[in-house]
Amino acid sequence: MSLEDDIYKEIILDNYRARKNRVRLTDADLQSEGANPSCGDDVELFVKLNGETIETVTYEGIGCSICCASANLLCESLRGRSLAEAHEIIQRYRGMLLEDEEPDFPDEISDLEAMQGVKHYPVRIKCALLAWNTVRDMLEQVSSA
Amino acid sequence: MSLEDDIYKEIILDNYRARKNRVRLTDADLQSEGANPSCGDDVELFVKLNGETIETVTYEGIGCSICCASANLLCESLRGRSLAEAHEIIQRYRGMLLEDEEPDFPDEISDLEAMQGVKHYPVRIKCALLAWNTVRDMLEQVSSA
Amino acid sequence: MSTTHTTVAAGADRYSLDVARIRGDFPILKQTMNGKPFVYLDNGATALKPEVVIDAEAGYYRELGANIHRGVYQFSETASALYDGTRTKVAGFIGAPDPRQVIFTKSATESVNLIAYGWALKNIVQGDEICVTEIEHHANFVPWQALAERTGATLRCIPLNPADGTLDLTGLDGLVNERTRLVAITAMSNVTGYMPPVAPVIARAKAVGALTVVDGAQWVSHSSVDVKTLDADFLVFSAHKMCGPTGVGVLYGREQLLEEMDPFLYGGDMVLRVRTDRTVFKEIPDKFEAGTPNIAGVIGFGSAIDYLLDIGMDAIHAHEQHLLSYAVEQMAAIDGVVCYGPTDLSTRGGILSFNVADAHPHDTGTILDQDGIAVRTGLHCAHPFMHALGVPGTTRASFYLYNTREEVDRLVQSVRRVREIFA
Amino acid sequence: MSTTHTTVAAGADRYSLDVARIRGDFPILKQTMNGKPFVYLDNGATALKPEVVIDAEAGYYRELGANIHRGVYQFSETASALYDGTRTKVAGFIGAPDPRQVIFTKSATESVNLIAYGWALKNIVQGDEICVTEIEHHANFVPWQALAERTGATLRCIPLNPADGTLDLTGLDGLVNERTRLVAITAMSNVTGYMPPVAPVIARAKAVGALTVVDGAQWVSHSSVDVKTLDADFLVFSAHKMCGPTGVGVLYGREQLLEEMDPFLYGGDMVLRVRTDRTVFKEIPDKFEAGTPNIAGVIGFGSAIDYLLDIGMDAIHAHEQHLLSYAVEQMAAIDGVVCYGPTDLSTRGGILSFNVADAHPHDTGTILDQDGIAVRTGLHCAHPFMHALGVPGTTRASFYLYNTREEVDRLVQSVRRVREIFA
Ligand SMILES: Cc1ncc(COP(=O)(O)O)c(C=O)c1O
Ligand SMILES: Cc1ncc(COP(=O)(O)O)c(C=O)c1O
Repeated sequence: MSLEDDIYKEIILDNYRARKNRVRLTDADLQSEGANPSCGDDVELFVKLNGETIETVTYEGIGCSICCASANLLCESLRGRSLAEAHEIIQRYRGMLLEDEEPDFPDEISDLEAMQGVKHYPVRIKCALLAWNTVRDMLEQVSSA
Repeated sequence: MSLEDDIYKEIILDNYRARKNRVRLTDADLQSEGANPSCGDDVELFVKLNGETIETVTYEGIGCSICCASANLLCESLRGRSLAEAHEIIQRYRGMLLEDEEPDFPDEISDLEAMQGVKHYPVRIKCALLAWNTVRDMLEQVSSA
Repeated sequence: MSTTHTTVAAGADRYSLDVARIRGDFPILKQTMNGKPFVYLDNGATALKPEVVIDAEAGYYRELGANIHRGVYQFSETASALYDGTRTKVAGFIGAPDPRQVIFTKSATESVNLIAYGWALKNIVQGDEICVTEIEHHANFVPWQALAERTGATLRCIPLNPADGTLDLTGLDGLVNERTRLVAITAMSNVTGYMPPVAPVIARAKAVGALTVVDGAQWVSHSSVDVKTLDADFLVFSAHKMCGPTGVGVLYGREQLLEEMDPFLYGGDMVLRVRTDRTVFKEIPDKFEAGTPNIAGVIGFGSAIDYLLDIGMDAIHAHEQHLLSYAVEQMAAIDGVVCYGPTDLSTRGGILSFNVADAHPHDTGTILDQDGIAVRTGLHCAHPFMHALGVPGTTRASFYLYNTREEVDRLVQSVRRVREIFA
Repeated sequence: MSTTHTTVAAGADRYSLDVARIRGDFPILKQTMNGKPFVYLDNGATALKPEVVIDAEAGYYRELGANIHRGVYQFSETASALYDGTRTKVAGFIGAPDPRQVIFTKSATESVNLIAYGWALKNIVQGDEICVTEIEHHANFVPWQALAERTGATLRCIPLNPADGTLDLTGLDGLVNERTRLVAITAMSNVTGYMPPVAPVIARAKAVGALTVVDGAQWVSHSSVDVKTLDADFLVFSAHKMCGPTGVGVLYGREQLLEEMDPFLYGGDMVLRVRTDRTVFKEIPDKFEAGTPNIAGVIGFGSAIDYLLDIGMDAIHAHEQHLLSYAVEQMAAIDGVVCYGPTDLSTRGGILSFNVADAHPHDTGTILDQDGIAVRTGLHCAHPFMHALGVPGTTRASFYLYNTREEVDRLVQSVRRVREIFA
């Protein structure tokens, strides 16, 4: 178990540095902020819907590599999905980190599996979940509305 | 060192039981209350002056044997004394208990020496001093007035 | 007399606990005091600590050392997990639905004050009433008295029935009425071990919409407790009276109430976001735990709970009742000894307050001390109670899981000596 | 570069302390973390405890066990003497004229809140002003912010000068003016170790008749302190940051002020006489110490003070300064590392906050953790400070008497690894 193999691998660092999804949506339908006060992670998520479909997701804020990489992966993975698909992906992602479930994502978003190594660093799991929990709560509001 | 030799000797128990000085003076010149909250000792002292002389001292209240015996001995020892003499006796009494000084009281009040054994029971020293500290503070007020 | 004595002595076999083994867990029981084997009968003041608790505290300092909820490094994470693990244990111990309902304070006393400042100061106004009882420990009396004074509320007091040592509930409906906002009552007196009927008092409080604060400082350490059955809004107690370290108290509260309350202490670790112009607080329980807590103490408390659960609270209670009835019987045989509290021992925990004829409690205490026996003497932080009893204090022997019949015998022997000296 | 490096390395001989011997006193320093020898650089959060302190706490439980200020028996008396003995030691440690000016709380955080509830809540009204600084720890910020909100007072803030990391005192006379009732300032920042000039701030406060609260949580553990020279009304600090147990804080106060103040927590042990209609409180310090205190913790704190005094606070301070300048120099040599705080190291205690280029502090912390090094990362309970600095957090290494140059080397080496990963 080495840091570079587990969490600081290329794919995570690339997603950490990516800027494309790191933008404020001015016409977002949903918008919500999540924070981990113990480490200072603080992200805001923006979702634009088109009926039952997520047209786009972006984020803004400050956070560590795990937090930002996971947010970027989230944006990439949920864009264009139906609410039901998004719900399913979020569930699998959480299961991978919290329940030790084998990840089993569609090929086009198999990059998500890169986050699996975070499991070995219990302190960092909450970083990997911050954006995902925030978006889950946002989408739940639409479903229940 | 046995309890009966040190503190529960006849002379102390007699002074504890004595009722003569245990009375409220309605025409007291000085009157003051002292309390040891940790054990519940609570005594009130009454002093009647005649010029520079203590005509009489009495006490009332509740307290343990050491507290009451010492209060009774106080009343017996200070009655009829000048303020200066009283001051001197109080000093010696405190010195005996606090500074390990050899007691050296006038013959007629040598009963005070019975209190010496309390020294070996540090918790009880404050019982033996309650009435005496209260009366000292009362008399200081007259002297300084 | 001798018959009774024999019968009871045979009862030693009926110990509900393996007391010999338990005594081995408490290093202090090997001490002597004033040259005599140490007999500790001051459990109402604080309980002794088993080796496992002492080791848990020391172990934190020796192996982790770190502050909690702050570091990303392993030792800090482990310490945080142990600290929060105690919260879960405490919740389990008292049957709280959610660990977030367990707030760590420094003492039962602080817990009561937290309610007073965090809820009552904001919600109680002039003309309101607060109801307490005459048998409260100062910790559940003075904060309410002070609050009443500060807010202009009226303090009412459920009286003692001095004849039988119970609470007199005949006037309950008047004392707890539609103006009453809060009712504070102990579940077990620290003076007589009396466990008053809290159920009707809580029921009446609920009927008029008043909050209820139950002082469990004595009760929780000596009985099986279930807060769902109790159905009070708040329960307070202290770790040190239940084999845990000093400096740790608990406030249990109804979830919604805790969430609605203002914070009490402000500072680090209880805020989500602070700017110079506004601050967002964390959720419960963090909202109420500002600053570095007593980490070692809380971790040690976790071990104390494991220890007590392992032995069983019902067995501990039964053991204390056994010792209490033995002691009451023995004391009754000494001429001039007066015991306080209800004669129905089933309504009491293992506490026995008494006086010996002419001897002031302080004198009794000194004589017992010389015999190696630790008891508490005086007013027991319950001045209104003592005032109602009309005594200048009592001597209090209080039992716990490690006490024995032989220790009661030594107490009785020493009390006989008091009687002789003050004959 | 190599010349400087050699010079400083030779400086190891110049340790003002016998660090090898000191390290032997701290059992935890024999531990490993993540398989590496444990390097503890999180002293700003809490200090490690020497064996003598752990033993003093355990010793109380093993040999005394009793509650204080209550029993007439020997063990209780001895415990009371030890507890109050710590008060005398603390008074001596900070140069307080009278031990009664030392109040034991559970933390520096509680101490600040005690002032807020006991003095400020009664004396501060709408239109009044409270002045704090932008570099405060939340413990000396949020209570005043909350109080201002509750009373309608205005909170003013002495700003940070982000350029050089010092306090900007140019506007002092406006910020502390005739409406100001209280000024709260830290004597040493927990983020940068910066020790701001408190003297002019206290002088200005006195000139306008405002009370002064000095946060000594970092300062008292790292310097020789004399409250007479400081001349503030209140000083607060925590035992756990100075080798003492968790769960013990100190409030030092001006005698007359403490006497005039309302009590804070109400309960047992702080009252002289309680009746259902009125209560008489005890004198200081008892008035402020309701309930069973953290007896074991306070006794252990006494040993911590003896331990620190034996080594000498000036020598400890010199040692930290030595490590700080060595660390600053080493870090400066790493490309992409930014250090915070004044460059004049003589104005700082042994705390170094930094960031490594692209790496978030949390990432830095994880990498250091894997190398066995404990540091703190994040916002350090000082959100306004971090906000003024404009950073999302920092990594903080903080030194104490047992740290070595070799540990600084390991820190530097690990930071280089962070740099590589996030290159
Ligand atoms: C400067 C400063 N003030 C106050 C505190 C609060 O101390 P405690 O958490 O012990 O109450 C701290 C500790 O984090 C601190 O560093
Ligand atoms: C019935 C009761 N309530 C409250 C308290 C206060 O507990 P603590 O001193 O731990 O705050 C005590 C302990 O003395 C008690 O016996």
